[in-house]
Amino acid sequence: MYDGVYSEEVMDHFTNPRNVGEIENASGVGTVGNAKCGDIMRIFLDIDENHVIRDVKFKTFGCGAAVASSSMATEMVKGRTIDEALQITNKAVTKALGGLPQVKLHCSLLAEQAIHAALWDYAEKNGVAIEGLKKPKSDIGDHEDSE
Amino acid sequence: MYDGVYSEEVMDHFTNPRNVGEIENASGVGTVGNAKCGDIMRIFLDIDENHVIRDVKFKTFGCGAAVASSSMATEMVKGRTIDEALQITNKAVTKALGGLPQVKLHCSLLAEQAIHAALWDYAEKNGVAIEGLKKPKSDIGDHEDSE
Amino acid sequence: MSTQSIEITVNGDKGMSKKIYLDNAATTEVHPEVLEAMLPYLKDYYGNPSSIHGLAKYARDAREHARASVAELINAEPKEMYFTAGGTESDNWALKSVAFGNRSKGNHIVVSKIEHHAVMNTCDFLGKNGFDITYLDVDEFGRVNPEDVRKAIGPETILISIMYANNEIGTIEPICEIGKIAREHGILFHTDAVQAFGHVPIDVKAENIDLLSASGHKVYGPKGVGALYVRDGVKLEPLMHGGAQERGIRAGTENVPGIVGMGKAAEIAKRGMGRDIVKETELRDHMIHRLLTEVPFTKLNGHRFERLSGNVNIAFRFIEGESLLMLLNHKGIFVSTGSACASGSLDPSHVLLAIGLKHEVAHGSVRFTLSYKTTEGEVDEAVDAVKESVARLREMSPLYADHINNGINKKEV
Amino acid sequence: MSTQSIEITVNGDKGMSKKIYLDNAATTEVHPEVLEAMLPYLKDYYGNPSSIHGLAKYARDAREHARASVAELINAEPKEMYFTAGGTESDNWALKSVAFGNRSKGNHIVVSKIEHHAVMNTCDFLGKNGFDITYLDVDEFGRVNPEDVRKAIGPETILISIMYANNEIGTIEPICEIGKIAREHGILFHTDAVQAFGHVPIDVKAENIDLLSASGHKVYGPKGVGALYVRDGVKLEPLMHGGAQERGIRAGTENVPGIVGMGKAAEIAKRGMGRDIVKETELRDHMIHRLLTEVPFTKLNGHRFERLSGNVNIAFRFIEGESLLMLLNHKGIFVSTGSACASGSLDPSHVLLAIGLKHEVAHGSVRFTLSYKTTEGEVDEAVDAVKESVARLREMSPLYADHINNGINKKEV
Ligand SMILES: Cc1ncc(COP(=O)(O)O)c(C=O)c1O
Ligand SMILES: Cc1ncc(COP(=O)(O)O)c(C=O)c1O
Repeated sequence: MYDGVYSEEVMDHFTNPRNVGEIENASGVGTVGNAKCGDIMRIFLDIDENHVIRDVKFKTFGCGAAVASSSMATEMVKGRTIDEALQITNKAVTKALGGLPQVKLHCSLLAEQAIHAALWDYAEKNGVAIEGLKKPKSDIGDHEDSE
Repeated sequence: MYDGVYSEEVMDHFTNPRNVGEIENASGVGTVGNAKCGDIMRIFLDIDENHVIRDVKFKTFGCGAAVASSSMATEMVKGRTIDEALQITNKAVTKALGGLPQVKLHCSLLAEQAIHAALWDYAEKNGVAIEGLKKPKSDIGDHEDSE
Repeated sequence: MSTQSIEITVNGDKGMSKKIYLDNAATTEVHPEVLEAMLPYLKDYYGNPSSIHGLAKYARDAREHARASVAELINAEPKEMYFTAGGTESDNWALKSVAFGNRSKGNHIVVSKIEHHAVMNTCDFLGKNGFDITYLDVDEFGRVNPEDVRKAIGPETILISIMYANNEIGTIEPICEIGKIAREHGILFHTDAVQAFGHVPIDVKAENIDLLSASGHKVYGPKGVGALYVRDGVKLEPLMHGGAQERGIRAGTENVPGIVGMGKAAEIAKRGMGRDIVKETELRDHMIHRLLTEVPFTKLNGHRFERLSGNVNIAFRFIEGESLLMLLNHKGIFVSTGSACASGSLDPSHVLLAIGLKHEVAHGSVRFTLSYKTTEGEVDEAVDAVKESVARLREMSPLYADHINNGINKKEV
Repeated sequence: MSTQSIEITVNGDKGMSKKIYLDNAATTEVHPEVLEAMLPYLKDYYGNPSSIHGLAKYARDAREHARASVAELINAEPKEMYFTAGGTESDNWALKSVAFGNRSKGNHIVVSKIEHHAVMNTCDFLGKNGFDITYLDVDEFGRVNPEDVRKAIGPETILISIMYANNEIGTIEPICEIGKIAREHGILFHTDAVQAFGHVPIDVKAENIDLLSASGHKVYGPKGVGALYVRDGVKLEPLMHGGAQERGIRAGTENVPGIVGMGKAAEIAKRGMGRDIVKETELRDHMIHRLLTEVPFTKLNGHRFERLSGNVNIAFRFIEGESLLMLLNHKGIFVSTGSACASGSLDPSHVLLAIGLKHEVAHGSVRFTLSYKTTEGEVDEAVDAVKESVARLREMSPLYADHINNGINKKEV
């Protein structure tokens, strides 16, 4: 199944997701997506004094592609500096996953945004400015209420 | 084949048609139908002085139902008086054939008309009037020319 | 453990050696007797029924035999049954033909909000072509209120189309009552019975049904064949123009093997439906009971009793259906989600939204559909796998975490 | 004598023990390899391609494999092929969709006078719905003159539809020339290739074809499946509304076994067409030669060379085709007539009239269509039977008598 829909990498990261969990007293936490679209991602970052991402965890509500994108994205930022992490785009995540079906491309975008949101949270908490980082647009919200 | 389309009686009268042929110097000959519709029937009657149909032959260009109708109609009038023959309707022919498909009903009508046409020919040739017999409408004609 | 065993080795892949197929609403396995009945028409009796030689007779006889079997299953006359290429064609034909054929009488059509896409998208098309469509609400169990049908009827109404049973949540609609109302008002009544045909006793006469769609592959028959019942006296224009097949209103060389298969499936249903319903209902209720009691934060979608005997549709809160489906698939358990995720849309199913589910809950709904072959062992294995998989997914769900921590998302299902 | 032997014992009937099937233009016997390819999808791999679990993958893969095979046979891209329920649906879809979809550009459609009913009756329908149809004459051999196509084109012309090869008289049309003219004028060109697909080499790119209809059962594939080629860039509205199958423009659960069968039939044709054409052409010419020389008052209908390799259509003067068909049938030889007699109409075939046959001669025309399996022994036996049967029918034909007696009917064929 999903063979033909999902690549082997996606299947691997979905069945054995890396970095699932939470980090207590994380340096930064970002949550993006909304329940309406069926995908919510939350990323926890542990960033050391050299701006290196020491640890990263995620929790995701979403389809196979969403879980795999979260897992892959966390792997890609782990051990990187903030600046390096900022360079990791949704395209890179998609590529690392061996591609995603057209209708699932937004999942990798969500992963990118979740990282950015966590970094923003870190920046705000620590009163630092991260060059090139914009305030993330989306955050969790029960958008249905506003319908 | 045709089982289900044609009854056993039709198949029998088609494969072994009775009274095929011509009668030389027939008392009456009638030809009805036209090539356009794909059916032409010609009936030859040999009528004796007591107005009894002593012999009858037919030639038919047409489908299975047309051949079977001709065969059955000739069997039905053979040995009958003119008056009796006039009573034999297309319904009786159809019934004797065990029924005909809807689209083939006109074949039995053609058989009735062919008998009537031959009787009319006989009446004209002999200057007699046959009560209840109307001048047959159709006769052979290459109707295509008039198109 | 009683499970079916198949060796899947298509295109070089080695597949699962064991499977539990709980997606019978999507399509069913062809019944062995159905395949057996079809084979002669895929081999020696290949004649075209429109030919007039010997080989054609067998095809014609077989087609008419099948027509009688299909008619009998719903108490119709054989001459009221027309074969099509499937449920979708039957729905398209019924709706478009009645609509365009009665344009001079009116342009109003009444359907429910939970119709299958074959009806929904046909209505969209008709809506763009000058017709006025009323989409009736359903209650929280997915039932249309017959009184709503009555109220929707106006002077322009030419057709009412309400499905017999819903494909996602399994809810059976009050067809008999709706049929009565339609007949009282002299309005044609069509029902998409694709999910009900052969699974629920249907009597088109008693239920005042004018047009009914059925499909072969939902009832252990082959794919690519369906039927439309058209009550004697109702005039239908062709959807397919061409040869004089099917009394001149459905052109195209008949799919004789398919038709024979659908006929045999109808015969088998006639014979076994009663027994299958009892057996499936028991398994269904067992499955529903276990899932609702053993998995926390769950809810049954659809009606508790007015429900197809093979349908279990559960909302699992805090998780997303596709990922549950994928974990189950990994264990050789085949189910389907309510969301149309994979079909290119990100919106959850219109049916689940129509019964009032929030998007998030709709996204977490999974459909399990049983067959006459499903065993209690399979159901239990599936339930165990669901428990384990749901727990695992909740472990990684931020919504579940928030709920447990009494966090942002406080709403109950 | 090399004839196929089958024992027919359906519904209690004991049928012929030997048959010579010369009605391959009506439908063909499913090739054993085709059936073999289909069987797994009628058995274990019954998944719905739209499902997203393991069983669906096999159905999807098989469908895409078939799509590639069908595309390859006509030099199309897989994404340009759409599966349908048969040639009739493909024709209806192409014509109606192009017509209604381009209504704002124009309302004029050009077809020939010898199209199949699937095109003819669709054009009748379009004619009643505001479209203006030009029916082009053909010459005495059934060929459309490409210059006539050019002359027929006007500012309102939105579609040209000319069949690839005629089903009755076997004439192959100058598709390449017509395609060129259509493309020059920027007008969409559809060809009904139901009789040509797999029997004649087709190259949609080289021949400038925009839309092409094919059917499975005319090429040793199963009944109830067809395909429509839609050139990349041509936008087509659905004829069937519903699910998102076939890139969203042909709804309905796919007839997977049928699609697989059609794919395999295309593969077999790709591989064997060249050899079959040579063999059939030889047998065809042998049959034509014998019939024309050994049976008096006969004439070949259709083109002598631009002709399907399996088609022999002969006018036998002074006799009616159905009765010849019945006598042949009695001997286990299955053929068909040009007249639409059995289909409820008394008019002879529009094709035979269009090539200038008089009604009477059209009524006396019989079609013999060969397959790759037909042997010389079968052809000879058929010719002998024809000779005997024609003589017998002429014996009872008043037209023959008149002709011999130099009577009323003096016209020559
Ligand atoms: C309720 C309902 N209507 C219509 C259809 C369409 O039937 P088919 O897939 O045979 O075209 C389906 C199944 O897909 C269905 O469940
Ligand atoms: C030229 C032509 N077009 C269309 C069709 C219709 O195809 P189908 O019978 O598959 O619907 C046929 C055969 O019947 C045909 O010969």
